[in-house]
Amino acid sequence: MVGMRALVIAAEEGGHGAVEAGTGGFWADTAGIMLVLPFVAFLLILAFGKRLKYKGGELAVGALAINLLWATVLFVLNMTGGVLDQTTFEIARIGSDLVFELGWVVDGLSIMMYFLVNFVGLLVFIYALGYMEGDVRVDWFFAAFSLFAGAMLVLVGAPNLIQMIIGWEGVGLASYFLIGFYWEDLDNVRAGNKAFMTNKVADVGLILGTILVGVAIGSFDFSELSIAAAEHAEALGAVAVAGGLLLFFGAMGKSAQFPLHIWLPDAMAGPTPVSALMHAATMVTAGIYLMARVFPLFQNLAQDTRGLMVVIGAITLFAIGLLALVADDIKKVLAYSTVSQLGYMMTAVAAGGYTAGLFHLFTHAFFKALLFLGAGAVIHAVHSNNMSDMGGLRKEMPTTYWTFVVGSLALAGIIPLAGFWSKDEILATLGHEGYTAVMWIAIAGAFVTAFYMARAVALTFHGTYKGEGHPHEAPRVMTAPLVGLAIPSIFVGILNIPGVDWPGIGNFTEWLGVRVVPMGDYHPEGIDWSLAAIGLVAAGAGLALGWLIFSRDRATQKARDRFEVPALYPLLRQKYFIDHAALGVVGATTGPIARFIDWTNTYIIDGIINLVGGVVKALGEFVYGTIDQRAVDGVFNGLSAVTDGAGSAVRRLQTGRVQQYAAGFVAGALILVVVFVLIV
Amino acid sequence: MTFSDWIAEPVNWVFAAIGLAVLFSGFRVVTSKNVVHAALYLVGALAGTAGLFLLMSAEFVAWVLVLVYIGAVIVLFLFGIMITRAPTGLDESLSSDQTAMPALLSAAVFVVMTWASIDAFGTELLATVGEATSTQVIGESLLGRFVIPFEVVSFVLLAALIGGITIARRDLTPVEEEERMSV
Amino acid sequence: MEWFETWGLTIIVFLPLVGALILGVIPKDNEDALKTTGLVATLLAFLASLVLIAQFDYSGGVYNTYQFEVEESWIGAINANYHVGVDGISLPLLVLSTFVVVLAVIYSWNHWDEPKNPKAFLILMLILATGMNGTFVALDLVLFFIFFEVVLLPMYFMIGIWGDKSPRKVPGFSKLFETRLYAAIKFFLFTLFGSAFMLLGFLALYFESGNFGERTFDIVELTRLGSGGAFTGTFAFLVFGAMFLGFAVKVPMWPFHTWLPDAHTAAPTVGSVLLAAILLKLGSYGFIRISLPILPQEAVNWAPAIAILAVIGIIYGSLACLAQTDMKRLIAFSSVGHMGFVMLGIATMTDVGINAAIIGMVAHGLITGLLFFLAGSMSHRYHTREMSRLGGNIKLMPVMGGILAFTAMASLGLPGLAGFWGEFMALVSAYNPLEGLSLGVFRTSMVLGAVGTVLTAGYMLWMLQRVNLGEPPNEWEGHTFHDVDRYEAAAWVPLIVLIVAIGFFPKVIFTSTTDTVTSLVDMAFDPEVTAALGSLMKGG
Amino acid sequence: MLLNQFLVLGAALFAFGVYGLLVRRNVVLILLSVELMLNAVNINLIAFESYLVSAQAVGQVFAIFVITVAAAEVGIGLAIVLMIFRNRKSANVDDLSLMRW
Repeated sequence: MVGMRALVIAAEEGGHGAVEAGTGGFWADTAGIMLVLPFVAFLLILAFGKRLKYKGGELAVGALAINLLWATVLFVLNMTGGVLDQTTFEIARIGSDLVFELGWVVDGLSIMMYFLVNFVGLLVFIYALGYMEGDVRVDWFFAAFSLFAGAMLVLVGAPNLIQMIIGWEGVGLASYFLIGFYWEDLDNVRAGNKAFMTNKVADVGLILGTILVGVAIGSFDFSELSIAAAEHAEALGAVAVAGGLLLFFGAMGKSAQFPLHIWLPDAMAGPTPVSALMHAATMVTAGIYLMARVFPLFQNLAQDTRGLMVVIGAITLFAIGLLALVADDIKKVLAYSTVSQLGYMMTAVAAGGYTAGLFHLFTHAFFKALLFLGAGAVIHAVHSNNMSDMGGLRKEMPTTYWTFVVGSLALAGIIPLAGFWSKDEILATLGHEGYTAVMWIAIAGAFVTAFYMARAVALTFHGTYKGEGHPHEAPRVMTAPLVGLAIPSIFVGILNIPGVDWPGIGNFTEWLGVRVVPMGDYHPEGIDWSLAAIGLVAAGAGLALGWLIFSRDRATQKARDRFEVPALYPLLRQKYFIDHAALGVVGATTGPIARFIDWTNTYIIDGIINLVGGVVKALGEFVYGTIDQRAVDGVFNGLSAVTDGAGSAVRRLQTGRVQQYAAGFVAGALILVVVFVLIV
Repeated sequence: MTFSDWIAEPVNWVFAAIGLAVLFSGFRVVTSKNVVHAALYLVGALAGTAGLFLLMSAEFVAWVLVLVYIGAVIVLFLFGIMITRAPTGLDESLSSDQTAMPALLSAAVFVVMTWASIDAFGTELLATVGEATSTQVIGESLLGRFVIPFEVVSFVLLAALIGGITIARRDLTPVEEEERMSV
Repeated sequence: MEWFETWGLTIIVFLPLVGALILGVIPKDNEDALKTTGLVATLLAFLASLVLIAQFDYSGGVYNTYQFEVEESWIGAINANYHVGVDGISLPLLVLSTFVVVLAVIYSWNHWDEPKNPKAFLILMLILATGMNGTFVALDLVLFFIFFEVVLLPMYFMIGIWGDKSPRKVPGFSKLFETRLYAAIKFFLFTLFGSAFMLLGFLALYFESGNFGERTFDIVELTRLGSGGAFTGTFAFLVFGAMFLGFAVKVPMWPFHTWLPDAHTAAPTVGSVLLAAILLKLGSYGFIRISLPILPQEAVNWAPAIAILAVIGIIYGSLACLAQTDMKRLIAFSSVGHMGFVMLGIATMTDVGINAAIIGMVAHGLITGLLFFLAGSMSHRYHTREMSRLGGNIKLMPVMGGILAFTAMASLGLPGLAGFWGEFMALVSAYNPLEGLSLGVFRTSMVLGAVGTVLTAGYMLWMLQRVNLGEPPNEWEGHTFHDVDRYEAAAWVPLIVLIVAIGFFPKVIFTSTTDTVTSLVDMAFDPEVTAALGSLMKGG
Repeated sequence: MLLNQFLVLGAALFAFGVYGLLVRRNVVLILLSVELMLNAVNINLIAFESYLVSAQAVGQVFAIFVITVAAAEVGIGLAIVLMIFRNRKSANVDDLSLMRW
């Protein structure tokens, strides 16, 4: 059953012109297989995983490999001609107007995500074959991992908000399993709980937003939503503000926007491949994806309403980015970095840069997955997460080193790597839409980004080795995915150089443009070289400064001390007096700010959550202990005590207890007789 | 119908005599301080009732009452009294001291029922005085229309029989059991 | 299968009772024969209900028409009839009831709580089954009431005899009570208290119906009268209130819920399961089947109050869960919250809300039933339900731990599992309640209800953390635990499958309910339909 | 003869029975009181029969049923009394507080 109710309006701005609804043929009609296969793998692994050679890893990889075939074909079809299709089947119908459907939508946006999830997912899965070898419960790992990918694909393929919610929470569930993968340690379990609960809080926004929007429009379908937003913008005004903000709140949770980002660093408790997949292609991108899906709703919002979202994105991208400067755990550096990059995407989408935000999502997925996998390889080698236990690994682990450098440069936004193009487009969009201040914050964020990546590279791969044992390069099954991700990290940026149309395939903007409604977003016509230069200078300065400070061992030690506990090591400070001057500028400014942010993060935001948790718990104790057990129950116990007492009093009238009952019986019968015979 | 009309009929004299006797016996059943006397007063009340049945031309039921109740049930009662060694002489403790509440209740029962029947039937007369219902009719009715209740009741009786035996039967102590086996 | 049209429902209702009678003559020590008889009786009833599903006509139609209807004179003097029938609303619940009882029998195959005595226990269970099935098909208030009350006694004995024997301090009393006795009596008194009022309401309806023709207890007839506007004013207010008490205790709604945690905690495993899975639904079903259609105007007046109590129940139940140390008690309190969603759905008086309530009832029956099975099996093995003494369950018993995790997820309303639809649709309906109802009250309810889902997730995760995860406490070192055995598996797998199936394809429930509910709402609350019926009533 | 004269007599007997039921302490005597009440019912049944007159003498048949059931009841009742007496050495209801909560 192909539901094509609202797929008639095709993109006007897209370079392919109007794409007929229902194009895509066999591959689009059967795209649903991508949504199902990982679940099949999940069940099969649960059932037979233990008996297989790779504990089910081969099933997980196999499922995603088949998926990738579909995704690639669709990607190519979309590049060359445009694909637009939607297949749904009804799962419930209440009365005549409330319909729930599941299915899959195949358009530019979802194809991009299908490709991303399956491509990155497949590489991460292959990597995990090596990474998880010999670990506990490998079968369960791959099962949950497949569940993770499957839930994300359900989310991505969602033709309506309902399926979006299903995938959304499915991703949350899988992440709960994977973050708490080593559940023997309750700290990991708590991290999983924290992730799930933070997301659940945000989900209130998603669910209520869904209800508001769905009821107002009369359908949960995205295409209906787009049409309604385009045609009845005025009438939908209030709903768009309330519902849109609620949906945004939901997106804040999944995409770790300030102040709901707190779960994400803790989520590093899971195995590294989980972090890679979670931060690159699944989970955290879901919020951005949701924003993109309901983008038409925001298009007509007032500037100030969107301003709120832009500001939150801006805070996220800068303030959380600073935290990466002080983290010692390499995965936390990357985690804060992810949050910061998500801030870029959110800012861009909220400001109206639909393509810019999504393009950054696209490029970021490759290099962030690359960085995480690289970090995983290092962790695998040195058996520690802390950069203070690393150093000088570039000789032992050349492949990891070089790919990690590629990823870092791409993330820092160095021309011509992928990150440069997408970040530049975000800056251009912000400038064009009038958020100038935010644009400068974003440029400052670029500086910070470059700085902490330089630090991470320096601390991890340069200087001398400080850990124990003799680290070795990871096995080929782990390095191959690194290379596989490094290549797109270098090249995908050119897919969307403003003003450049590649012959026969157009560019990224057009592929996304093949959507159900005309897009009103901004995308630059050509490169604003002055802005690009500013961005490059900021990134370059960050890299240079970071490199300067952290590239040598003595400086490394000094830097860590300076960043973490400045007051405790006066002697050390005296000893490295030369470095002190160089560090002074940066240390005196960024250090305290970062520490302050870290402090607020730990004590205020986390504190509030803990406080709320404690209060809720205390409230629970109070409600249960005092109100329930004493008051409400007390009333009833009191009543029965009264009855009991009254009974003893009445009993004195009669010596025989049986006869007391008999007397009551007679009296009752009498009353009944009086009522029925004489009165009625 | 006035009282003089009523009293003019001889049959009502009979009724008055029997009725008073029944009432007196009934009263004594519940107040007598001697257990055996109470049982015997019940015999009196039942006998009087049988007489009333005859007045109402229900011969068969009247004889059933005499045979079953007076002949069997009362004997059972007397056995019960003997076995439970209830004091056969005067005994103040047979009744409870608090009689006010029960008296009030039973008076209320009487008042309500009387009121209800007078309210409903006033001075309606009985229809069939003088024509005895033939036993044949009752027999046909019992084995015709009411055959299933009849069977059920017989089953109940059987159950009561078995139940009574089971409950009242005393389990022998091991010593007694042994003695019995040896004999 | 012509005969099934007339005999089907009677078979479903009374087959368990026949089974109970047969059990009565099987010697006590022939356990296999006892269990087989019990299983066969319940299984046949379940199969009959499957035939019912197959032969049911799902095309909807006007509300107040029933299928497989039987009407025979029963107590002529008060015009009470043996009138049974099913429609789209009762069908899923009836099937749920026959289904869960089968699973309960299978589960009890080798799980007998002290003092064992399978014969008595099975007999009680079968009587319970008759009462539950009967309540869902009764179309006569007297019949309904009798079935409603038949359920009480077996459950009372189950709790009182097979229940938890530990002593319990009750505030206000100096002596200690045995938990099972306290709980059984509390359960009995609470429910009886409610049903006494309910009976009053029924009687009042009976007498009042005399003003419009012959006095009747017939639900169909009363519905026809009620939707035509026959019962109004103070009379309707009082009657609704009386029935409300009866049903609200059973649901249970805040603040009539305090019997529930005690009863659940004290009851034997199967007792808790049946209590949670079916008995609670009798109350909410009563609202839908009796209160709403017969007194529609009054229902609208009461709706905000019901909604408020429901939401208090949601928040309150969840908060109380956070303070529990006893696993079974936690699950019991969670029922208060979940049934709050059901009642919120009903209170909106919309088709969406009532559909939400029905699927919520079915889902809660499956999920919480399974949770109680699990809690029972675990306390069977650990000999404690104190969560502080548990931990690392998934390490000691991977399969059971896995099922527990799955069920907890289902219980917190994870989308894609059965529990989600009831909660989500209740919220949808609360956003858009029946026209004329206070938007303020209901939309606030919606927000608070959504907050309640977060709390629900909180305590479920907390429970998982304490029971399932982490290292097992030292206490259990060296113990070996038997993981899920085959009887447990046989009882649980069908539940799991259904939870997933309904989660992904809720149509299996809605196919049956949606048309009936829509026509119910149209009939009860659509002014045009009401007016038409009113004139019809006056004409007839 | 009036219908009511029998009904009133029956009511009076019934009331006596109720009184005895409530006031007697000895279980045997309580049973006697119950018999009295049943007897009152029989009077009513017969009276109504001769007032309404049915072809199949329904009232009388019912009276017979009552008598039969009463006999059964006495049998069981006395058996129970016997057993209680054997266990408790008393037939006094005040000593029987098993039904107390």
